[in-house]
Amino acid sequence: MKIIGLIITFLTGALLFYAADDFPAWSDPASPASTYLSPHFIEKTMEETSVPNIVTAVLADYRGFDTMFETAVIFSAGVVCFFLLRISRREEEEPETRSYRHVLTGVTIQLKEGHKMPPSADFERIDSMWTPPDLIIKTGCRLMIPFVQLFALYVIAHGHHSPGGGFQGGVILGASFILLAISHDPTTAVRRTSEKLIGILCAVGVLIYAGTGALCLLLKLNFLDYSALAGILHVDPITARSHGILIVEIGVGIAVLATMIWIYNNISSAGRYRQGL
Amino acid sequence: MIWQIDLAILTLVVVAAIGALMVKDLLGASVLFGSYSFMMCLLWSIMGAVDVAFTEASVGAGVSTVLFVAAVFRTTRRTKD
Amino acid sequence: MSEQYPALLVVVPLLSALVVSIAGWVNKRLCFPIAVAALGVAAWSAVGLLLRVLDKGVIVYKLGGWSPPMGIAYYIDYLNGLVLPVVAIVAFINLIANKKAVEQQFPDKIGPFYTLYLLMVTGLLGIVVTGDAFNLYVLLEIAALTGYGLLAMGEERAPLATLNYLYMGTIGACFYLLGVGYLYIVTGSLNMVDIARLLPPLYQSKAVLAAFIICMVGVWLKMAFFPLHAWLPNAYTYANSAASSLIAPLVTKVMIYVMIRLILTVFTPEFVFTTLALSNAVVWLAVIAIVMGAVLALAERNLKKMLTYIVVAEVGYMVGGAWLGNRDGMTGAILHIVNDALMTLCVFMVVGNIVYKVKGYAFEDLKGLFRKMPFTMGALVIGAMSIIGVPPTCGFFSKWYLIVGAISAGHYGFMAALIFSSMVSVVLFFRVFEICYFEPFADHHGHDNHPGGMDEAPVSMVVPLLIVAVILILVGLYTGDIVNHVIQFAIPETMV
Amino acid sequence: MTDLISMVVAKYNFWIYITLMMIGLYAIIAKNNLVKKIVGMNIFQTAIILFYVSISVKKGATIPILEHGHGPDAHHVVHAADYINPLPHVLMLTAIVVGVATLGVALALAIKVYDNYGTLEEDEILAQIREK
Repeated sequence: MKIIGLIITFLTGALLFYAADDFPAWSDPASPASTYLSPHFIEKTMEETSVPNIVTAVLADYRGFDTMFETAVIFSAGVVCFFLLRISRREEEEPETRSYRHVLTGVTIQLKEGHKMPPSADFERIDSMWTPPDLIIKTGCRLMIPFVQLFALYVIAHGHHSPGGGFQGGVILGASFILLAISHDPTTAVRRTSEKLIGILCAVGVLIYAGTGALCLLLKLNFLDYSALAGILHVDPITARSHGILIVEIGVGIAVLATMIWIYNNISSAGRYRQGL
Repeated sequence: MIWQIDLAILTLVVVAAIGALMVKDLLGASVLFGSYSFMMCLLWSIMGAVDVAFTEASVGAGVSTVLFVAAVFRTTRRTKD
Repeated sequence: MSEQYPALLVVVPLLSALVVSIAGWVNKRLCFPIAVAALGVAAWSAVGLLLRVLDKGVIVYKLGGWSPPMGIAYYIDYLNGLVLPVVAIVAFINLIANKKAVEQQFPDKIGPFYTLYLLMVTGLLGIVVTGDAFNLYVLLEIAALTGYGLLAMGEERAPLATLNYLYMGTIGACFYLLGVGYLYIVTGSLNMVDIARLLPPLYQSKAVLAAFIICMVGVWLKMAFFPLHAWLPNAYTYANSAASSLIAPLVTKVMIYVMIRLILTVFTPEFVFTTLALSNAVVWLAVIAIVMGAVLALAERNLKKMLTYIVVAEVGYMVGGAWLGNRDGMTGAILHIVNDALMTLCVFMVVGNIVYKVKGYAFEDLKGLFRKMPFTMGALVIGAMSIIGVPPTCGFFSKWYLIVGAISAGHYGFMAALIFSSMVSVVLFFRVFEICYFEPFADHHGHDNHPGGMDEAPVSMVVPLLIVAVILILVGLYTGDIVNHVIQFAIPETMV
Repeated sequence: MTDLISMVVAKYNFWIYITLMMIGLYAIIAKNNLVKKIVGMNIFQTAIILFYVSISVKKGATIPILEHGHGPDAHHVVHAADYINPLPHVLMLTAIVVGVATLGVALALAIKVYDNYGTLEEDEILAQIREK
């Protein structure tokens, strides 16, 4: 297998080296890629969409259809992880001993097979491999998380003027929840963002995006033609495009936030949702 | 663009990539992969692709690495190659 | 509303996938009706589009209102006008037929299953309808990712087989992306029609040659064309039946559509068949694909795996036909996309019914099935006749065009391979029929009350299957119309 | 010799991308461990992203965010030569997202494989399958 791999790799490499010979010189301003489509984007973006960050404008407007499917890709990854890994309560095999933790004191107890703790707010069920989270890490992360989230919201909201946008902001926001799950334990994180909420938020995020597009369709323009929203938002069509981009960026942010948490929860607990990383 | 930094990072990218594949420990591989992603992110920000670099910093070096570590935690660190 | 059909076609399944996903958390029983309604609308718009294309010619739909090289546009011409209804209808019929099987296999995960199903159909329809090279990549990944999810839920070996598929599929998609990058660096455009306009002065460029080869290898990986087919049989065999009867008919066929689209529209036949001298070599590869597929199918003692090798052989038919470089071969290849999607659907649905009732698909599970499941086996006979190429069924006609194409290209090896594969198919299916007909039903599961009696799959599974069987014959009878009114215009006139 | 050096220097980004791609491709094909293959797959994808980003670079140009003000000079003329080509960046944002989505699915599958066989080494898994 190693030899076959080497042969294939070198064949591919040789083909690519051979072809790279014909490329226009690197960073050449006169290359076709820099002279054919991009000047239009650079020069016209401001007057056509009034968004200074050209990448955001092209991402969410000129090629907004790609981005909608990009969001759908991440959504489907979340659904696939859930579909593959999540173990429903019925299928789960019972361990011999059940472990419980007293929430206030952190004392853990184990009960032999067949014994169940009556449901109570003071005790919660944990895995046998549970370790108490470290106080310093816990406090440190608790202090960091609000700032991380604030930054994430800034990134989403300021995507028109600076690098960033719905996707990056959504990932950072999702990362803050993942940080919570790592520093405390997944049960704490799941209690704050329940599985059902996450699952629905994923779909809602993409739905905001696709729904905006469909709304344009209902307003008698083409799919994702945000200028159709001018009538609803009471602005001129150019500003409507800028607002349309913001709306879909928020949708992307919600979808990505929820999906990142969803994927992490499923992978780190292998679908059991009790204990993880 | 400062070519010395550029060259240094390009070398580090290749080193990190090879390291991630050579190291005989999956946790080490995931951490090296995180550093590879971060080097890549620096490279792109040098090239002026700020949005791409930002995304790679949050996705590649951030969430991907966490996902790797989580998966390794759920499976095993052992690897033969 | 009819000018919005191109958007509806893709957007309705996408929106409904999201709604189904939410409905899965609220009330599981809502999922199936929403999915059926959505795919119904999609199938309706696909047929509507085909009729509009027949009526008015090529349709261009600008997404976001931006005109083509700037924004993304949909181009619907005769080629994808024909493939779209096939994809939509196959997905629709399979959805209805598998309601019971899905409830049996994933009682807890009905919502996610239908979500993935709809997203997969969205991806496939989008691949077929789009006119933008990069948009195609994104949709390719949607179809692939959801496909991995659907295929991995199956037997014990399914996750490993799917993981191998994932590696190969990712390499394939990345190669395609790389090829598009090469085209972008030399032309500066991503729109297929625009690239085709800019390419002719660059035909001698090494970068264009490399772009073409890389794109082709990527697409071949995805369609499991012979030396790159290793992932397919296991991935399809161990999957659950509802997923494999969606994915086996559609994914490989849609990838063949992509290949034909790249040859006909992006790189143009002049470049592929005149400037490059590759076509002979590729046809020989196709010959090996057909022969190897047939031989490997012979070695299997397992109905579903045997069928997956037949899929590999059929990919060889279409690649070979498309690369013969003449009109008849291309006609045969395009016609075979339609026919093969339908007949693969038919046989895989039969397997689905058998799995539903007998819980197995090895040859020893099939004993006495003619008595037990007469309608299902009747459909298998028609499907098998179509795969073999017996006249009233559609498989005969596409094979006829392929053979005519092979003769006029002077490629007798390909012709011999086609005939050889037909003969092997005869052996394959009669071996199955023999077991099903003559050997008595083996009661090895021990919970069957009427060993000799009829125990057919539920009506909701049998009726769609019989409809597919009838469609197989109808398409065969109307082949002349399809070729004269649609396919003839799909192939550029420069190709003779 | 100077020709060769100048050629290498002129396009060294392309050489690096090809090297990384070869590393990734080799890892997917030849590595035995399933997670290592996933690492290789990601390196392969990032290499292609590097290629696209390299296309976008333009000498003497700055990042593709327009300078803008709200004062009297708010509507100054924008010259295409002053800004880097934004289109590849857009495409690659999408590709990065696709990459992380694929990564998530691949890791989920790897966990499922581990649950079934108790190992991530391909040869050990195949040996287990053969035994059955």
